[in-house]
Amino acid sequence: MSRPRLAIAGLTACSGCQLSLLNCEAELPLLLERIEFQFFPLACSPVRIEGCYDAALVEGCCSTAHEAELLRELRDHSRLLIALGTCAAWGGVATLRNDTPRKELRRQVYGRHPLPDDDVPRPLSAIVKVDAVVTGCPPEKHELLALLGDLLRGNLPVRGTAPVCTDCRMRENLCLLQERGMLCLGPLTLGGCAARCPSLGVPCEGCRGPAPEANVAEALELYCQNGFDAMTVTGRLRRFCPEWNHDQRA
Amino acid sequence: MPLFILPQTALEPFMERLRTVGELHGPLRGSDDAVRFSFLQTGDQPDLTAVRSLLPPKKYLLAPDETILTYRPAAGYQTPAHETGPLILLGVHPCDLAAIAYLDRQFLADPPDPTYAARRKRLILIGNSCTPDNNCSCHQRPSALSTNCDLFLYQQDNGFLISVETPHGERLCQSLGDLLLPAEDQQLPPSSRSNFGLPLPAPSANELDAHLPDWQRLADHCLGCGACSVCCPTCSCFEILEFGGLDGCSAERLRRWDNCLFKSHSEVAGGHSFQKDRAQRFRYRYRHKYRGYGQLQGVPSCVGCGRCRAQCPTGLDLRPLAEYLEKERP
Amino acid sequence: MNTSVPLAARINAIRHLTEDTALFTLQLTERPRQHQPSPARFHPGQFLQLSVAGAGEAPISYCGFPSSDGSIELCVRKAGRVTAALHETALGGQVAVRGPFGHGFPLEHYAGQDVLMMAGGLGMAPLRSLMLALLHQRERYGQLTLLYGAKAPEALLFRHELGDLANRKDLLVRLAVDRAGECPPGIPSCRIALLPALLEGLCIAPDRTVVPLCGPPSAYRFLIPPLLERGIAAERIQLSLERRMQCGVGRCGHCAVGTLLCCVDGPVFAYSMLKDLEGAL
Amino acid sequence: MTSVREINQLARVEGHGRVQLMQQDGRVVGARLELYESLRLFEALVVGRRFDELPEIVCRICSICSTVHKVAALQAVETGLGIVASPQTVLLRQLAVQGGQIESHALHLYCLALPDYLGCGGFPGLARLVPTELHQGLSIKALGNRIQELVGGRAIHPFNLLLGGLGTVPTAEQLAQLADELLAIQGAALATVELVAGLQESLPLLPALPGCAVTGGPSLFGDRLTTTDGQQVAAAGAHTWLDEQLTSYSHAKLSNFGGKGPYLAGPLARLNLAIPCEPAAQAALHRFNTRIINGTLSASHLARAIELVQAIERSGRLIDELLQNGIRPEQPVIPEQFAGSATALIEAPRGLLLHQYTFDGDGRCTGAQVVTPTAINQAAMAASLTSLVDRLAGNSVSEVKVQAERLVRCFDPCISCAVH
Ligand SMILES: Cc1cc2nc3c(=O)[nH]c(=O)nc-3n(C[C@H](O)[C@H](O)[C@H](O)COP(=O)(O)OP(=O)(O)OC[C@H]3O[C@@H](n4cnc5c(N)ncnc54)[C@H](O)[C@@H]3O)c2cc1C
Ligand code: SF4
Ligand code: SF4
Ligand code: SF4
Repeated sequence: MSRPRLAIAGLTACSGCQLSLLNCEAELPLLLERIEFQFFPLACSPVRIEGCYDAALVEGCCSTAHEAELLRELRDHSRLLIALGTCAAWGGVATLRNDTPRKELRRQVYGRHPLPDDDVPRPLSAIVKVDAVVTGCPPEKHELLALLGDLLRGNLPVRGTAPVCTDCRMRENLCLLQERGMLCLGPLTLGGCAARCPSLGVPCEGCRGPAPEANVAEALELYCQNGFDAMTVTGRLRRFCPEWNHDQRA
Repeated sequence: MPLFILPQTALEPFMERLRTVGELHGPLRGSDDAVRFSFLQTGDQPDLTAVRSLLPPKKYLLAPDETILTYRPAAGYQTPAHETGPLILLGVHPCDLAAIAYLDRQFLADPPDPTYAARRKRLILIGNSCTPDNNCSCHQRPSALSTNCDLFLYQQDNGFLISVETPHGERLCQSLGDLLLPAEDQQLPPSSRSNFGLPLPAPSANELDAHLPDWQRLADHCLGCGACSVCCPTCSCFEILEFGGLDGCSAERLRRWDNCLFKSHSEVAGGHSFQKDRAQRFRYRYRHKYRGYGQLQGVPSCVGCGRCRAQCPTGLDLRPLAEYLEKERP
Repeated sequence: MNTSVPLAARINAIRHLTEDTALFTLQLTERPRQHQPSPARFHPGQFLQLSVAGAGEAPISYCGFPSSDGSIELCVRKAGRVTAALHETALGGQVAVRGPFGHGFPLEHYAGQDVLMMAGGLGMAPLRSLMLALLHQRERYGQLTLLYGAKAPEALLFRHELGDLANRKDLLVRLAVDRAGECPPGIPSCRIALLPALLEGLCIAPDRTVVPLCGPPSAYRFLIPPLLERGIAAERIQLSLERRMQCGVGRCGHCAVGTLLCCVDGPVFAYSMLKDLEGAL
Repeated sequence: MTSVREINQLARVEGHGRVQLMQQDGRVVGARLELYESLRLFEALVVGRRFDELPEIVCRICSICSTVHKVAALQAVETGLGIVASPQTVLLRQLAVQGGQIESHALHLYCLALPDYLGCGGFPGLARLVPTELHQGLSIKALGNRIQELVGGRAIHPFNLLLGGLGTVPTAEQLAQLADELLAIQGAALATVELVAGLQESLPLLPALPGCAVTGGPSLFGDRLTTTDGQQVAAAGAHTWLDEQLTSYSHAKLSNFGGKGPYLAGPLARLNLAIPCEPAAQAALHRFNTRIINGTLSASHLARAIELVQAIERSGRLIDELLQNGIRPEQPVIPEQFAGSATALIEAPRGLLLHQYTFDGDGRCTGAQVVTPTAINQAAMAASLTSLVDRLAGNSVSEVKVQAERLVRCFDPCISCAVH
């Protein structure tokens, strides 16, 4: 079996998705036998895009012309392009205030200091064709390994649709929304994390992005009944994904 | 069917004796006040008066996530080894017992499911009577209280009246002999559940009327969170997933609980879905729960445990609809 | 009968039929285990579950004639994870199969009947199996007709066989395509038309004709009414349904067709069973 | 004629940066570090957010340092709103931060820096050349992650660390298990010190700069900033002291230290400020005293290795203390006031980290400042690059490039943190 050649790159992000890969300490030696990490600036030098990659795993959202260029270059050089993590898939925290003009935000941090123009941060799919998505902030180890297992075989990962609540009930947790009146985004968030947070009594903050079949309208009503004001709820929803359809009943 | 009395004071030694027979599990109240079927260590006090556990005992037969096949190039696909040795479930309510009977009909029918069959084989069931609450609807699906268990404990003032239901239960009682008192002239409480699992008459045409506004009303409120199916003792839809090992050749095949209220449940390659709107899926769920499908068509699968109602974040309830439709039937 | 463990099989031949579809000939390399039926013994219209290790399993119809040597023909279109992985597997590579599953076409009721086979697209795969069985005992049946439609001439499956079939005196073959293209050699008529149009001018005796029908889910809605108009009774129309299917034995719950299960009650159903069943067609 | 050659982008560092080498008549005459990471503008993103959301958002500044960012933010918010976390919570947070220190140092030493000394490009090369050492490094790193997971719920972006407490307190059994693992890994940590001490250094010896670090609390914690040249600044005054300036070439603000800089942050600075050491770390420090105290920049890897020993010992010590006190499930403390402002200082793996927030009467954030170690180190990096270029006068551009990149890695820069 030939070793797939991978490119792993980060755009506007915290490097957490790439680090998650390096956090597979037990599996790294085996991965090295099976996979060629051809382009991986975080962990390997030199940094050079060369030849063709079987897949490019791209972390982060795209927020500058330079990044868009890199992204297109990776797309051109790769058979598959995979959005790694919530920023790449949905925009993530960097898009938290996409409704405020960038200029205004920049002024808050850098004053009137001239800086090169940047764009409104956007998910990868706004720029290039994305073949598969692995969400999570950061993604789960088992999902990364499943992705690599699939790439080894030239497959794309199977995408789940069940929300975090399904995972949560499977773990036999007491529901934080229902029983503790907490603002848990489990019903709206794509599962696959084994309901990490609610399992420790912490409400889901929605780090994996929207579940495709989420009944957003109904959930908003329910949060409202539980005493949360619209501003708090929308603020929460947008922490990881700027675009929600509040009327969606799927 | 012999009857015995187990005094409340003998419960502890009774459990200790059971532990010598097999791994003892029962309903345990956690620090969060929720009840779960869990391993009972010496000293753990099962909550035998709790109305319902979060997950039903189906988790002992069909795990939420389980490997059903492993693949190695030389050996091909193989079923994984199953645990053996008896596992005793203490304190299973009649609804949950009926649910296990239903699952048995589904998973032990020819060809039996190997994983289920192996798990079922090691299970010793000790039933327990209970006091239903507002969410329960067991009275609608009457069956003998003690259906499908080895021993059944009827709660009494100072202990339990035990009925022996199977030869297995009888052997168990023999080994417990010194802890039990003979139940002289005690009578079993009258059972209101006499025909669970029997086919119902064919559905009337209007029951399936797609245009009942109720379907859409229910569907609008459904969050699609999946809680109802996860916690239902007879919901057993599963999806199958295969993961390739990092060695490039081995693989593992998993099955995981699925939910008929998800659109993906009926989606085929290319994204065509046969149950596109949630209202349609609701009706489908209703029909499965109250009408049965497949080989068990006509056999309702709702045992009235009330979990789906108790655990639905928006308080959805199929019951009024079911009652309404039941009345409509000639 | 235990059908839960896939048995190893080798890909003995691959024949590319169209851009995305190929005919795979498999040979079982593992003997059925105890109480396990042989996946190589089947009735036309039944299906098996095909596994490609690391990718998963997909239901695929038998498309050949049951042979005694244990070989299995499958016609598979690259549609997703499993089917793509199959197409990536080289000649001689290992896959695994379990089955057979479901009910096939009720051949026992076809004796002495005219059989009007209608296939759309990939629906030709199970119908080929049926056709081979009918031709094998040709004398038992009345008139045999195959109406087969595809997107374009290039998309017609089994082009290498269609010519010979069309030349047979004991089988009438009519082909329809949505748009023009290069017709297979030896095929006199490859009309640009929709499949039901091929019924025009056919002489059908409704009370001794059975219609095995197989096409994409969306096709049935416009394939069936013309047949009913010709006076063919609903019981005489037998269609093979496609549903999402995982276990093959009626447990995973995905393939429900109303209150029936496609995998155990089907995949071949008489139209009379389906016509009042919501969500069936 | 002047021309510019770039190292674009720097590899084996977190984030996006480059070094520009100014060339004149074929000789490198100057160098400039440019951190061009794209802006996320966290300090603006959090404005208007409720106090309890801040730590959850700002920990996403960086993954390698997410635990320490989270703890810094929690401390700043708590101080601002008058929340006093329980002693148990305080100890558990310290443990999580030590876990982060272990993970980060092991990652840097074994995966990012070591390849420089073995002449390979990264961990794939290490797996070939020194599989045993790589395995050793990865097991240390894994343990650092397990600590963060147990306390924080996840190795990256630890959600279980909440305002006023924890979601779920780990059990005594889990902690005891961890203590055993820590004990078992100590040998590997000591071996790391030997490994790093024995590496053949090819970088020119550049003098270390004066250092700054947090002091006044347990290891990595404190309430003031201290410098090796004897200054002390209370947390509240630290942001002013650091005096962040904007440059035309870097997206990270540059600390100007009131014109008195540059100062070095990080392991070398910490050890020079004699931040309390556990016995084995103390012994190691003692042994390599001459290399560390007022030592050269390239000793930073050795300092990091000694800190690895320290963090492992310290974690064990913290667990002992926790177990001795008895583990109790606790509910997070809830604030009673919603207005306030505060600054928290903490030592991140790469050095001093500052979080400063102000809240209005509804508990909504009206202002935020985050100063990270790499931003602080920027000036020191620039100064050392200049000295490096001086030292290497006459060498080929490609040689200068190699050494410049190595020099940058001595600082273990974390550019996402610097440009946040
Ligand atoms: C009875 C029957 C007979 C079939 N016969 C053939 C045949 O002869 N040749 C052929 O090419 N195709 C046939 N199909 C369709 C074929 O099964 C699907 O195209 C195939 O499952 C796609 O699997 P995949 O993993 O490649 O696609 P994916 O889209 O990656 O599949 C994703 C998941 O959905 C499920 N799934 C998706 N589509 C279907 C589907 N249509 N039916 C069942 N499960 C699905 C798969 O099990 C898988 O788990 C048949 C389907 C059925 C139900
Ligand atoms: S706690 Fe949250 S994730 Fe879990 S079931 Fe309740 S709403 Fe869903
Ligand atoms: S529970 Fe929610 S916030 Fe936590 S990991 Fe899962 S998706 Fe992310
Ligand atoms: S449908 Fe609801 S009440 Fe009926 S058995 Fe399932 S969970 Fe219990």
